[in-house]
Amino acid sequence: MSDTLSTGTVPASAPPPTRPSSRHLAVARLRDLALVPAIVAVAIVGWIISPVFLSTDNVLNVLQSMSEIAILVLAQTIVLITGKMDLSLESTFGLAPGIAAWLVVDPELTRGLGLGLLPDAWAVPVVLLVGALVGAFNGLLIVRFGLNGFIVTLGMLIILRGLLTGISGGQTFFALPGSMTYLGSTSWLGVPASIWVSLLLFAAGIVVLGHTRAGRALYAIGGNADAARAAGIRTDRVLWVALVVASVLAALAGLLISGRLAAVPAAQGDGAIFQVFAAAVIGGVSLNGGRGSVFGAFTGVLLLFMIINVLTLAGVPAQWTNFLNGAVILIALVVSRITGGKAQT
Amino acid sequence: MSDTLSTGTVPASAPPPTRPSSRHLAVARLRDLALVPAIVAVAIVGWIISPVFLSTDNVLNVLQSMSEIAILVLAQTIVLITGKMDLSLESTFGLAPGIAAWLVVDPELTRGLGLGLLPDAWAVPVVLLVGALVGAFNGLLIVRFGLNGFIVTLGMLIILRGLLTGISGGQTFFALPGSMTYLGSTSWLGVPASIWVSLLLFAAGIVVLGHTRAGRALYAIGGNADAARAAGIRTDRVLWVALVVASVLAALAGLLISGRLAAVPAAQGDGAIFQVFAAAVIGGVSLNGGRGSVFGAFTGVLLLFMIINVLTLAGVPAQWTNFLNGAVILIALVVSRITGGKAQT
Amino acid sequence: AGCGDRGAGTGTGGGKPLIGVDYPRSDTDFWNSYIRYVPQSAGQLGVDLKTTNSQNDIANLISNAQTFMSQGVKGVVMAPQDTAAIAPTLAQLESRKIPVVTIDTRPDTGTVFMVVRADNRAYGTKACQFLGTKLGGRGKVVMLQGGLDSINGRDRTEAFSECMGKEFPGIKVFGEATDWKADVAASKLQTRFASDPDIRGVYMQSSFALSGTLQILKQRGLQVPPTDPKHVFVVSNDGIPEELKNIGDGLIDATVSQPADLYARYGLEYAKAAIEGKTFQPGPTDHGSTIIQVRDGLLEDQLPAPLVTLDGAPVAGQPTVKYDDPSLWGRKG
Amino acid sequence: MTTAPHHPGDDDPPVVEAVDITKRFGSTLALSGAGIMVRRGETHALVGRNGAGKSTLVGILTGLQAADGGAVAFDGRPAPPLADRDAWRRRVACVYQKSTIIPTLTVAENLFLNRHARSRAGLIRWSSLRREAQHLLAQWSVDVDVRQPAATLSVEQRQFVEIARALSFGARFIVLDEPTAQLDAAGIDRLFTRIRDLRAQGVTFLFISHHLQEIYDLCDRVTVFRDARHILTAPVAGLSRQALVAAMTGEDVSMPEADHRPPASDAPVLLSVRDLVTGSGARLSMRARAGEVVGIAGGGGSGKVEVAEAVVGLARPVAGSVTLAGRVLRPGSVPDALAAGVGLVPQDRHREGLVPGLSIGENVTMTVPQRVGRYGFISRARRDALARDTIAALTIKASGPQTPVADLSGGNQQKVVMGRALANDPRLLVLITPTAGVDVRSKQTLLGVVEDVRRRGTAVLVVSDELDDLRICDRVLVMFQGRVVAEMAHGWSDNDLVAAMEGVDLHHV
Ligand SMILES: Nc1ncnc2c1ncn2[C@@H]1O[C@H](COP(=O)(O)OP(=O)(O)OP(=O)(O)O)[C@@H](O)[C@H]1O
Ligand SMILES: Nc1ncnc2c1ncn2[C@@H]1O[C@H](COP(=O)(O)OP(=O)(O)OP(=O)(O)O)[C@@H](O)[C@H]1O
Ligand SMILES: [Mg+2]
Ligand SMILES: [Mg+2]
Repeated sequence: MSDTLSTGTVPASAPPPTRPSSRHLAVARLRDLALVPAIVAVAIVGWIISPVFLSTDNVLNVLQSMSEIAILVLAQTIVLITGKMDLSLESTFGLAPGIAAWLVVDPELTRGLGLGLLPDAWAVPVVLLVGALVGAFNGLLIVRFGLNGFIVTLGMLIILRGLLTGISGGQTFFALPGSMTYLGSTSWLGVPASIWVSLLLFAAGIVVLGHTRAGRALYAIGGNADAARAAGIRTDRVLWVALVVASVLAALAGLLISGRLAAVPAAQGDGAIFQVFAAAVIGGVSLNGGRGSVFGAFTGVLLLFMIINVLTLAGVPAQWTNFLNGAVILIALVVSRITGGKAQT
Repeated sequence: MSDTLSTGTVPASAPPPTRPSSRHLAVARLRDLALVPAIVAVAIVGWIISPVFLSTDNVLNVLQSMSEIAILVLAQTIVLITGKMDLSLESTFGLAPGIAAWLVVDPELTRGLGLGLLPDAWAVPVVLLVGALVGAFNGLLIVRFGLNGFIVTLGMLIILRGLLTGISGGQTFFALPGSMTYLGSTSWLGVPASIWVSLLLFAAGIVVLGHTRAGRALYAIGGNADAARAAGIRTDRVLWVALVVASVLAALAGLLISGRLAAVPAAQGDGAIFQVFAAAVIGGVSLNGGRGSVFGAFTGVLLLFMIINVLTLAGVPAQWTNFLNGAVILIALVVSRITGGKAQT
Repeated sequence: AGCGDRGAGTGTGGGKPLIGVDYPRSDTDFWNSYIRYVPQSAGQLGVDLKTTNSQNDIANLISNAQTFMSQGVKGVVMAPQDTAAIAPTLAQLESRKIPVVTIDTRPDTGTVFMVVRADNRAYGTKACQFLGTKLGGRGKVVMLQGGLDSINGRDRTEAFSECMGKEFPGIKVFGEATDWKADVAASKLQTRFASDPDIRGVYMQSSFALSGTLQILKQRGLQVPPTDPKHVFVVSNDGIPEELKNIGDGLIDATVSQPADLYARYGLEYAKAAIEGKTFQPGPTDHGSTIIQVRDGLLEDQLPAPLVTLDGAPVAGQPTVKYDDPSLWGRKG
Repeated sequence: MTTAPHHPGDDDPPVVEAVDITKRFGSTLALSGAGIMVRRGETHALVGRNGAGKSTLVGILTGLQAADGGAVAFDGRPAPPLADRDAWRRRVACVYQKSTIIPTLTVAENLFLNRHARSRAGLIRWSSLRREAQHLLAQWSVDVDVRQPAATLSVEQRQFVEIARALSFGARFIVLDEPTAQLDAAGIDRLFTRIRDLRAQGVTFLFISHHLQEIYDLCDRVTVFRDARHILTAPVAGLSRQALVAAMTGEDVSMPEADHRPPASDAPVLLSVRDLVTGSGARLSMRARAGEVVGIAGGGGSGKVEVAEAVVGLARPVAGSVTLAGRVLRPGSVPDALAAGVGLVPQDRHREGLVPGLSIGENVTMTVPQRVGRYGFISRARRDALARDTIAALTIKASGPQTPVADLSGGNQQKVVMGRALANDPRLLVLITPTAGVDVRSKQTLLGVVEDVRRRGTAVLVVSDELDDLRICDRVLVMFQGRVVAEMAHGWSDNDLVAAMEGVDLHHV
C-alpha cells in the first residue's frame, strides 16, 4: 500500500489522499444510507398501489406496528456488533411481561398468581428485571463459561418460551394493570407513545454506539476481542453489559406490545427472531461483529415493515404473503450485497 | 474421528508422546463417545420410570420417530463441518415432497395440480430433484455470490415455507401415490424401513466423512478454507456439493415422513431446525466448522429423542413439555461443555 | 336411537379402563381449558389417564400414539389438527383393536369410533349471520383469519365468506391471514382501518386477537354503544371467560362458545363406551346434540356451539345464549 | 555458498518466468507490470518492502490467484489453467506466508491433505498415513505425536510442518515466502542445511525474506520489487548491502545505533519486577531506570514473551509483583497497567494489536478514551487531531485518521500499534518483537521512536530475538528455559548474545 511510496522527509502537508482509502471512506459513509433509495422506491410504489399508504394514519400505523420489533432489532444490533448473537430475545419479549402479569394480575379475572405480594405499580420494574436476569444468565453461560452464543441462546429461546407456556398454562394474560398498558396504548402529541419510545431509543443508540467510549468498545470487541483486551477494554464486562442491555430492551419491547394488545399471549414473540435478524442484516449489520450501525438497522426494519404494509394494502392472497415476505428479504439481501459491498457478511 | 484411534502398527521408533499432546489425544478420541454414558443413564432412568421404555415396541418407536430428524441432523452436520449452516433444510423437508405431491396427486381427491403430466412413478425423483435444486440455489447465493450463509438460508427458510403454503393453500396434500408412501410406511425384517434408511445413511456418512478424501476435504474447508484451497481442494465445488447433498438428504427425510403420514401437511418441518441444531451441537459438531463427527451427531439426536420419549412416558404436564425440552437441551450443552472440552464452540 | 344400546359389559375386567389422551397443543386459551377439563372428567367417569402433548405437530402425535400402544392403553382420544396425515396411525390403532375418539376434527380417511366436534363451518356461518343482520346487509367487515394451515380456521373462513357472498352480497369482506398471532392481527386490522376507516364489523376466528382488537377500537374512539352509527360490531370465537366478560361490558357483541368442557367429557365418555363394547346410532342424544353419520361407518356427535350475545335474543331466526348463562363453559371455570 | 552447482546454459528455458504481471485488489495495485525469471538450479531471492507485492507474486506463481494481466510460463510452456490444481502442484510447491495449517486436523492429516494414502477401495488408510507422517517429521527432528491436532503445535513446529509438507511433494521448484520469520536460529540452520542439500540435487528455490543476511548466505541471484514494480535482478555476489537496501527503499538507509547515550546513573528506578513467576514457570526479577532501554532476549520457548505479558497485565502471573513508579500493578489487569502508564506493543499485531475494521484514529486512541472526550463521550475532532499527530510523528502512510487499519500495509499497521502504545505518554514502554515482519525502512522509524521516548524519561523494555532490535538497548537480559541466564551491557558482540540465547556460554567452556 501507500507506505511503499518513498518519501524521504515527511512533508508538512498531509500526503495526497490515495484513491483506495478515500473511496473506502465514501463507501463507509454511504453504507448507512444504502437503504434510503429503496425506502423511497417502496414509498412511491406503495403510493401508486394505494394512495392511503402515505396518509398520516397509515404512516403512524406502520411506525407503531414496527416499534416493538424495531426495539428488538436495536437490541440484536448491539449484540451482533460485539460479534455474538442472542436468539433468546424473542422469548424474553414474551416472558418478561408474562411474568409480571402472572405475579400481578388478579386470578379472579384471568390466570395469574395475584399473590397480593406485588402492588400493580411493581409490574413495570418486574418486566425490566426479568429482562436483566435473562441477559445476566446468558452472560453467565456465554461470557463466564465460554459456551457458544448461538447455541446457548437457542436453548434459552426454547426454555424461556416453555417457561411462559408453563406459568400461563398456555393462556393469555388479560386484565393487565394500567401501569403495564400505559406506554403501549397512550399517545403523546397525537403520536402513539410506543413510536416515541422506539425513536428515542434509536436516537440514544446512535449516540451511544457512535460517540461514546462504551459504544466504541462494542465495535472494538466485535472487530477483534484480543486486541480490545490488550487495549485495556474489559471485554468480559462489556459483553455482559451488552447482553443485559439487549435483554432489557427486549423486555421493554415486550411491555410495549403487551400494552398495545392489553394482554400477554403465551405465544408473544414466537418466530419474531427471524424478522429481527433479517432487518438487522438488511440494514447492514454484520453477523461477524464489528460492523454495522444503529441507523442502518433502523432503515432495515423500516424497509421491511413498509413492504409488509404495501403487501397488506395491495391485498395479496393470504397463502402467498409468507412467500412474498421471504422473497422480499432475500431480494433485499442480494441487492444490499450488490450495492453496498460486503454489507451482510 | 476414527483416525485418532491408535493402531498398533505405529513403528516402535515413534517418539514418546509428550504429556500435553497425549491428553489432547485422549480427549479427541473420547469426544465421539462423550454422550454414551448419558445415553446409558437416560436408558436406566427411563426403565425405572416405565419398564415399557426398553420394550422392543418402544425402542422401535423412538428410532422411527427420530429417523427423519436424524437425517436432517446428518445433512446439517455435513454443512456445519464445512463451516457454513443451512437453516432452510427444515423448509426443504416439507417443500420437496409437497411439490411432488402437488404435481402428481389427483385434484379430485385432494388439492393438487394433477396435470396428468407426471406419472406417479416420477414422484420420488421429483422429491429428490427439488432438494437438489434448492441446494444448488443456496450454493449459487452462498458460494458463487459470497452471501452470508446464515442469512441466505434464513431467507430461503421463509421463502420455501411460503412457497409450500402458496401451492397448497395451507392445506395438506393426501392420497399420495404408492411410490411416495412406500419407504416411509413399509417394514423390512420387522423393522420400519425408515429406521434402516436412516441407519444406512449414517453408516455411509461415517465412512465418507471419516475415510474418503472428499469427506476430509469438508473438514479441511471448515478448518481453514484458504489452506484447503492451497492444498488443491476445489473448495467452491466441494461446498456446493455439500449444500446440494444436504438438501437432497432433507428432501429424502421429508419423503420418509410424508410416507409415514401418507400426507404432506403444509407445516411439515416447521420449527424442526432448532431441534436439528441442538442435536448436532450436543453431539459435538462445532458451529465454527472443521470439528465434529457423524457418529457424534447420531448420539446427539438419539439422546434428545430418548429424553423426549422418557418425558412422554412419565406423562409430564402438557404445558411444561416445551420448558423441559428446552431445559434438556441447555443442560446437555452445559454438560457436554464440562465433560467434552470445547465441543460446542 | 338415543344414547346407544347398553351392550353387555364386556369391558375391562376389574380396574378402571386406561385411556390415552393426546392434547393437540398447549399454547392457546381454548385448548388449555380442554386440558384442564380432561382430568376432571376422567375423575367423574372413573377412567385412568395417560396424557401426551403433540404441540401441534403431527409427527409428535404419531409418536405419542406409539407410546400409548407401548403403554397398553385400551382407548385413545386425540384431536388431530391435520386430518389427512393421521390416517396411517388410525390404521395402526385399528389393527391393535384400540378404539379412537377424535375431538374437534374429523379424519379424512380411516376408522374412528366417534368424532366429537362442534361444527366449525357453523361458527363461520353464525358469525356471518350475526354481522350481516346487525349491519343491515351493507358495509365493510374484516375477518381476522387464523392460520392457513389449520383445518378449523379454513372451515370458518370458507363458511363465513360463503355465507356473506350468498346472503349479504352488499357487505365487503377483507380477509386477513394472521397465523393465530395477536400482534399480526393487530397490525393488519390497523392497516385496514387506515385504508378503510368505515369498517363496521370484525370477525375474529379465535380469541387470540381479542384484546388487540379492543385496543385498536379504543385508540380510534370506536368503542361506542351499538345504537351509535359509528359502532363496530365485533364477533369473537371460543367462549373463554374474558370474552363473556367483554360482552357483558358491551365491548364486543357476540362470540361462539366452543364447548371445551363437553369436548373433554364426551371424548372420554365415548372412549370408555367403546372399551365397554357399546355402540351408537345416528339420531339425537341425551345431551342436546345429534349424532350424524358423515360417511359410511363414521359417526359424529355434533355438540352445540351456541352464539353468545348480550341479551340472548335470537338473531336471524337462530337462538342465541345470554352471556351470563350458567350453562356456558366459560362461566364454570 | 554463492554458486549454483548446476550451470544452466542460456538456451535452457527458465524454471519459471513471469512477464508483465499486473494484479489489482479493488483499487490497490499490488503488481504493476512486474516480472521475474528463475533459472534452473539456482536459489533466487525476492526482496522488497512490506506491501511490495512479493506474496502476491507468489500467489500467482503457484496458481492460487489469477493475474489481471501478464503471463506465467514453466519450463518455457504456458502455465496450466487455474482450475487444474494438480498440474500446478506438480510444477511448484510453496510455503506460503500465511499459515496453511488446518488447526482442527491432526498433524498427520495436515501433511497429507488431499493426497491421503488410499486403499484400492478408495478409502483412506490412516495407519500408513500416520507412518509416513512420522517418517517425514523425523527428517526434520520435529518431535511431535502426529495424531494430535495441529492446533496444539507451537508456532515453530507449525512452520516446520509447512516446510516439510512443501518439500515432500517432490517438486523441482519450491517457493518459500518468509519461512524464517517464525524460526529461531537453530531452526533456521536446519532449514538452510536442508535447502542446500536439495539444491545439490538440482532443486530450484525462490526465497523471500526480510533478513538480508540470509539472502547473502543462501542465494545466487536476487530480484528486488518496489511499489509493485520490478526494480532489478542481479547476482547476489556483486551487490553490496547498501545497494540492495537502496534498491528496496529508493534511498539510503542505515540502522540507528551510532549515538548511544546511556541514561544518567542517578536516574530514578521506574520499574521494578520482583520474583515474577508465570503460569508455565518462567521467572523474572529486574529493575529499569527512567530513560533506560532494557532488552529481554531469548530463543523460542524461552519464556521471554510470557514474562513480558505478565508485566503488562496481559497474562496473570502465579507469583511476584510489578511496581511502576512506586505503584504496585494489579496482577493480570491491563486497565490498571494502562492507568499506571504502561504502553504495549504486543507480539502479534493481527491478533492483539489492531481492530482491522476500525479507523486509525479509533485504534490509536483505544487505550486513552479519557484523552479524547469526557463523561464517556468521544469527540471525533479531538480523536482525529490526536491521530493526525501520530500519523505525522510515525510517518504512517495513510490518507487520514479515518482510514481503516485493514487498508494499511504491514509496516504501517505496526506503526499504528506503536502509536497506540505511545498514546498515553507511557512511563514504561514494552515492545514485544516490535519489528517482526517489518521492512528496513519502517524498522528504522520504529526503533527511532524508542530513542525519542527514552529521552523523555520513559523506561523501555524490548523483548525480541532480533539483534537489530536489541542493539538499541543499554543492557540485555538473556533468557533461556524460563530463567535469566546472562546480562550483557551495551556493546556486546553478536556471537556472545546468540550463544547465550542458545544456552551456550562461550567464555566458560
Ligand atoms: N487479498 C487482498 N485483498 C486486498 N489487498 C491485498 C490482498 N492481498 C494483498 N493485498 C495488497 O496488495 C499489496 C501487496 O501485498 P503483498 O502481500 O504481495 O506484499 P508483500 O510484498 O508480500 O509484503 P510483506 O513483506 O509484508 O509480506 C499490499 O498493498 C496489500 O495490502
Ligand atoms: N498455552 C500454553 N499452554 C501450555 N504451555 C504453553 C502455552 N503457551 C506457552 N507455553 C509454554 O511456555 C513456554 C514459553 O513459551 P513462549 O512461547 O511464551 O516463549 P517465547 O519466548 O515467547 O517464544 P517465542 O520466541 O517462540 O515467541 C514454552 O515452554 C511453551 O511451550
Ligand atoms: Mg508477503
Ligand atoms: Mg511465544
